[in-house]
Amino acid sequence: MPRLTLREAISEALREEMQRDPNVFIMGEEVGEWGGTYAVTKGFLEEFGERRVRDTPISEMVIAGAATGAAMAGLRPVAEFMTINFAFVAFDAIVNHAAKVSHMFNGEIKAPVVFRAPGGGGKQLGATHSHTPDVIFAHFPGLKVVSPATPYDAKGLMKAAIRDDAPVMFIEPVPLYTSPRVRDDVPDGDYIVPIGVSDIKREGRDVTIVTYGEGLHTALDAANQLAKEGIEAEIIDLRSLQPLDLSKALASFKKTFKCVVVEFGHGTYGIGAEVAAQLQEKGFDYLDAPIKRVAQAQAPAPYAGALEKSALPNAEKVIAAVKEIL
Amino acid sequence: MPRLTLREAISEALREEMQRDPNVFIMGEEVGEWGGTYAVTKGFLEEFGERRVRDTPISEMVIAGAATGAAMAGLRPVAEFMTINFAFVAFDAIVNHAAKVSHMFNGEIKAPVVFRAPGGGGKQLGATHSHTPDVIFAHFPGLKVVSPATPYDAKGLMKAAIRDDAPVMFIEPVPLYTSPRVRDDVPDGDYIVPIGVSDIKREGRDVTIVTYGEGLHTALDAANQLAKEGIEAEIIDLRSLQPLDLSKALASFKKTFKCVVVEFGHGTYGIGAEVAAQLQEKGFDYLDAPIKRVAQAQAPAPYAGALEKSALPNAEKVIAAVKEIL
Amino acid sequence: MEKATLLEWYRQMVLIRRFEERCDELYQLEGKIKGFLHLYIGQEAVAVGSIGARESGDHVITAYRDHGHALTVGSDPGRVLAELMGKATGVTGGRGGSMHLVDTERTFWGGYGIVGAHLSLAVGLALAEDYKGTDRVCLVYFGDGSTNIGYYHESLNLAKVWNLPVIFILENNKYGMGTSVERASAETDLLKKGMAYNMPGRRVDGMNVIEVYEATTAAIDAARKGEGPQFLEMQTYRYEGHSIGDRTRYRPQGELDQWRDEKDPIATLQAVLLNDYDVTEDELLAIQNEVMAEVDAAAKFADESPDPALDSLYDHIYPGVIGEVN
Amino acid sequence: MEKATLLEWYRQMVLIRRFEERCDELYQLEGKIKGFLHLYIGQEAVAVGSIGARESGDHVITAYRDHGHALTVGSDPGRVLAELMGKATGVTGGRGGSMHLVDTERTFWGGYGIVGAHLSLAVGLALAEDYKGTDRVCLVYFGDGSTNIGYYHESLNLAKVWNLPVIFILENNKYGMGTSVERASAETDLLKKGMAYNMPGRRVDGMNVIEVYEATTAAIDAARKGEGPQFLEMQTYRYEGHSIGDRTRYRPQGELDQWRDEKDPIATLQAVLLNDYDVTEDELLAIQNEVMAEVDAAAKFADESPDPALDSLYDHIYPGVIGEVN
Ligand SMILES: Cc1ncc(C[n+]2csc(CCOP(=O)(O)OP(=O)(O)O)c2C)c(N)n1
Ligand SMILES: Cc1ncc(C[n+]2csc(CCOP(=O)(O)OP(=O)(O)O)c2C)c(N)n1
Ligand SMILES: [Mg+2]
Ligand SMILES: [Mg+2]
Repeated sequence: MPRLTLREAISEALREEMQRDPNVFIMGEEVGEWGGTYAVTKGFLEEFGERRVRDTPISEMVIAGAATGAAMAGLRPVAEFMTINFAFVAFDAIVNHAAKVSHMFNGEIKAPVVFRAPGGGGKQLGATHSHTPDVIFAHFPGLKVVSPATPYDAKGLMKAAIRDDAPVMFIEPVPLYTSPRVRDDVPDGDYIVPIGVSDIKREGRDVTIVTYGEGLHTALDAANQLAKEGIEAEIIDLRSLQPLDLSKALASFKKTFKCVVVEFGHGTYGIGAEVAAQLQEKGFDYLDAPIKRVAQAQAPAPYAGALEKSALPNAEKVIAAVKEIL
Repeated sequence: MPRLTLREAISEALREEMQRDPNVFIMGEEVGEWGGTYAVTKGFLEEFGERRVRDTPISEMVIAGAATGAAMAGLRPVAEFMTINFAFVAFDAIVNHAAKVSHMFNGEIKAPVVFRAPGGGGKQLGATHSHTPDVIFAHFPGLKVVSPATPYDAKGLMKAAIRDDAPVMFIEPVPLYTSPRVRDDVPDGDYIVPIGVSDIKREGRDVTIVTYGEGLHTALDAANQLAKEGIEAEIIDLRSLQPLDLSKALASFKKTFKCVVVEFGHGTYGIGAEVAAQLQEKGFDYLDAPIKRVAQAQAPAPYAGALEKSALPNAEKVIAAVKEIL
Repeated sequence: MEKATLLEWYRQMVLIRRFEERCDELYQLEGKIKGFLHLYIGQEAVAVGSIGARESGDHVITAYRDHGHALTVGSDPGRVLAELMGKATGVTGGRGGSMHLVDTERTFWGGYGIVGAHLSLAVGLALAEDYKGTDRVCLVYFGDGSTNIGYYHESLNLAKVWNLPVIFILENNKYGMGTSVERASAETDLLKKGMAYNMPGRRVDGMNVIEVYEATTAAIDAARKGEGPQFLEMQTYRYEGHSIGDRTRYRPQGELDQWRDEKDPIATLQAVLLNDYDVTEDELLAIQNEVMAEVDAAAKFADESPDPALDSLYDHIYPGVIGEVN
Repeated sequence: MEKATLLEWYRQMVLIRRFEERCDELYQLEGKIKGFLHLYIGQEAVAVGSIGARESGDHVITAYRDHGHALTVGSDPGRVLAELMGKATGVTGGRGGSMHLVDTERTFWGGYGIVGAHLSLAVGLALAEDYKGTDRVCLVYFGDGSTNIGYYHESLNLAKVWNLPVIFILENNKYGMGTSVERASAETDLLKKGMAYNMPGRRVDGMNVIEVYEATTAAIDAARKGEGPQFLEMQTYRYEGHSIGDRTRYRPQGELDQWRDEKDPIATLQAVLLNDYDVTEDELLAIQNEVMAEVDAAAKFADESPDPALDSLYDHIYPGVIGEVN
């Protein structure tokens, strides 16, 4: 099996889906001639032509809305926001239209659109361009939200997203795109990673770390260091934020009695809050220590490198949180 | 002291602030000639004139952005979204600009703008018009988010919001606007309810109910019925969602060992998740039962009356949640 | 024009008017319709003449003032009225209510409540046809007030850049809620607001169903031939308030009377039928009686229909099963 | 024109160019500038000529390609470069980086990274002046690509409806990232995109600083006199890529050479100075040397400046103290 980067895996999934289904097409800013700002769709214009790889003006509202409309009429659009930060101007189109039409029209309408949204901070782009705002999309019923942490999952989830009849926000952690350590064995050809199913990424008996996206790798780093001290962390990768599958997290928690949630978005009203709230409720009898959260600081992201870094989760912070409750 | 409805209290606060400070002005759709869709600014155009009561086109992005710009240049704009649902199209202007400029420009810029946003469901307006999406605004640092439940608080918080140097999202629960039971003694003239300070709305020893906005009245109903059975609920009104003051909730929890959070927004990744996550952490030693949440169902709001109602919190649901943990 | 066609249009316009008069009663007198109710009375010729020009398979999509469009595409008045009354037999099972009618069988994609949003969906519907290589077009209706929102700009621009078969049908009824075109739009000649995107445009007497039909036919022909998006400014007038409860104080004295007395679309067509087509008063009376009976039957049907089952709340939020692949 | 003025403009343009050439090195060779870096080289005459036309107190606001504007308003090159290097001495203390320069003392309200958003802020800045009754105006700069986003439409419309003193300065450099005007805009004559809002507009040779100055002076005069918003299309060209890393493959062969060789703004002014103002080569050389020394000093200052303190992360998120009233 070829070892692919996260970016390559996403690219491969898109290419294979376009080859498989003539109704799948791509639209967004600089997806064609430029080959995608992050080069995910490099070569696509040449392979699939202008009809299926469509450069748009800088108009996120109509990118999201037109993709939704095309999906309603039977196509399978993959609409790209150059970065998730620009999805804010299309927020209404995403959460109030794509996410609503199926339920509001009683199943008469479906909108099987995929919104690709590269996201994440740590790239020194400043406050408006460095969001990991995943939770605000996951809050609304009707929209599925996934965010892969590994190339294997990325390819399988992208295929699931494109074939899903619901609109899917597909959040891609940019910091992982080309990271060599994130390289993974990715099968050639077709396979699916189902949406709404979490995954155990490391087994352990002492503490449960629930995370997703970039957080997975921070958690793995922490786990490796903790292992040296004899502390074995079990790591659950949520993969989907909506629907949210906490069954594995709960099962793990019932074994370890301890949990730390790691996320790269802001902590307050973040993903970890929901995870903690559910675990303390459903796993109440197993609560041996408070559930801890490690998240981005509650401050807009600064440009300066060290300052920005200091605001983000890292292995040390995760280790400290684990040790607080052991 | 005159007994005012919530709407009258907000209106009075706006009027007094406009009389006090010539830099305070109002802009939004139908705020002038029409007197405000919910009549909050009725008579304002006549009293203050077109310069200070400004009807806008249907253009929420520039309503939010221009209000922010005017605030940067020293004014104190109160920009109204006809309803909070329409703030979605201005999401970027609110959370990525108003909320960011002070920090991103290192304090060189301030944006003391108030965004008025009538919100809430239960009015049979369908999925796109019935949001209580408060949590998604409260997630972002830089924006203050308040939502009053009583006329007294509404007047005092509005004055605090207008005088605050930070941008404030002022979320008004429409279902409470004219409700006779929400009428309150509201002092004439000037007083402030500080932003970021929660309030004990009912004392009790058996269970802590944390809530805000419309939830307060549901909680009070539940508490009254519970009292008949000898169960005394203590009710904490958050009033501000950002900054979030859980000191009183925590103190109460340390007394009652039990907590239910009530909110009218969707439950998943909602306000209650953060409250539960913090309480289980900070009040771990006092956890006698799981912290429960009562919230809007995780479904888009339907139009049909009974169906919509069934999705919203009510006293029975709160009572059931309380009894589950007693 | 064929006499039979004109008589059918006459019937449709009378149906819309009688239907909505009944709606008004059901709202104001009987309290059986709730939420927002936006009447189309006065504007009937626009929907009837333009939808009369489409061929089967051409798409129709509009805003919240959508009863006229739904009835004209041929939706069952009983099911439409049931929808307005929130019944299980309604066109969306009571989910959407008045603002969100739909009939996908007749390629009517719904009414939408967020101003401007559906223009972006319309671009997507047209994109789908262009993509598939059909010669179908999309008729999209919107108000004068909506021409000031960002969605409008982005949608018209993209439709032209991609040369998509969208017929932009502006229903210029002079007001968006209480705000006149003059107070909301920098360009008050709204035809120019289509020409700004380099679209062929035409100003049409929207009170004259024949003129509406002819103009729309020409526009559809052009779009079908691949000439790209077309723009039609329909000059029309709504007789009632923006929605129930609006007392229309913003209108100059006599303005309504002038439109109604001199330009009423039903009266205008009636005169043509009587004068130029040898139709008798009795024939028209028969149509009117037939329509009354239809409206009565619709009301009876709606009234006797059951409410939606409470356990249907979660249906259709996510089409398909979680994780399912199709 | 006064010779001294022209020499000053010459100095400013040379400063921008030398400054940015150094930035390019600091980014590509030394790795001391990170994140996005958008160079203004080629467009110098626009900022210099137009800001040269403003009076003190007139506002300036622009997008992320903002070095030229910052230097022209008179911000200290050392502090600007320190900002780009993320230092505590930077104009925002390293918070904003290249895209978010600011200098409120010189009423320069910043660079902004979200396309189109700052146009709405500009409307607000002008609104504040109009409200206060001053005769100050606001100069707002934006690219051709940004004319396709909703913010643009809403901002120009509202500025005109309220007759605000905004000078809309379109820097038409033919591309938004890799997308040419022809591929992004339904109307490719961008002057018409201002006239669509009924604004007086003028097309200007943006490579000729004198012409820029004269056109802007006339526009400012008109706006100052209460004639409302003005529109200027500056035809210009960016010599470098959109940002560092862009290899500009989307440009037709020879296009850059033609602009640079035939229309370079510095060369153009140099010719005027030499031919019409009796300036000697030596005088110009002296200016260039002076500028080089200034850039060297700036680089030294920036390099030797300290990083921002990590504990400054939470400063200025909420100006003022929580709950504080001023
Ligand atoms: C984004 C948004 N802003 C505001 C509203 C509230 N609103 C509903 S209809 C309307 C007026 C629209 O006027 P126009 O487009 O002329 O249509 P008409 O009602 O005349 O048919 C307004 C302001 C909304 N639904 N959506
Ligand atoms: C809302 C939004 N969408 C996309 C982007 C990414 N982006 C940054 S600059 C740019 C091109 C803008 O082009 P133009 O307005 O012509 O300005 P220029 O770069 O030529 O100065 C794009 C697409 C963004 N920053 N914001
Ligand atoms: Mg209208
Ligand atoms: Mg450009």
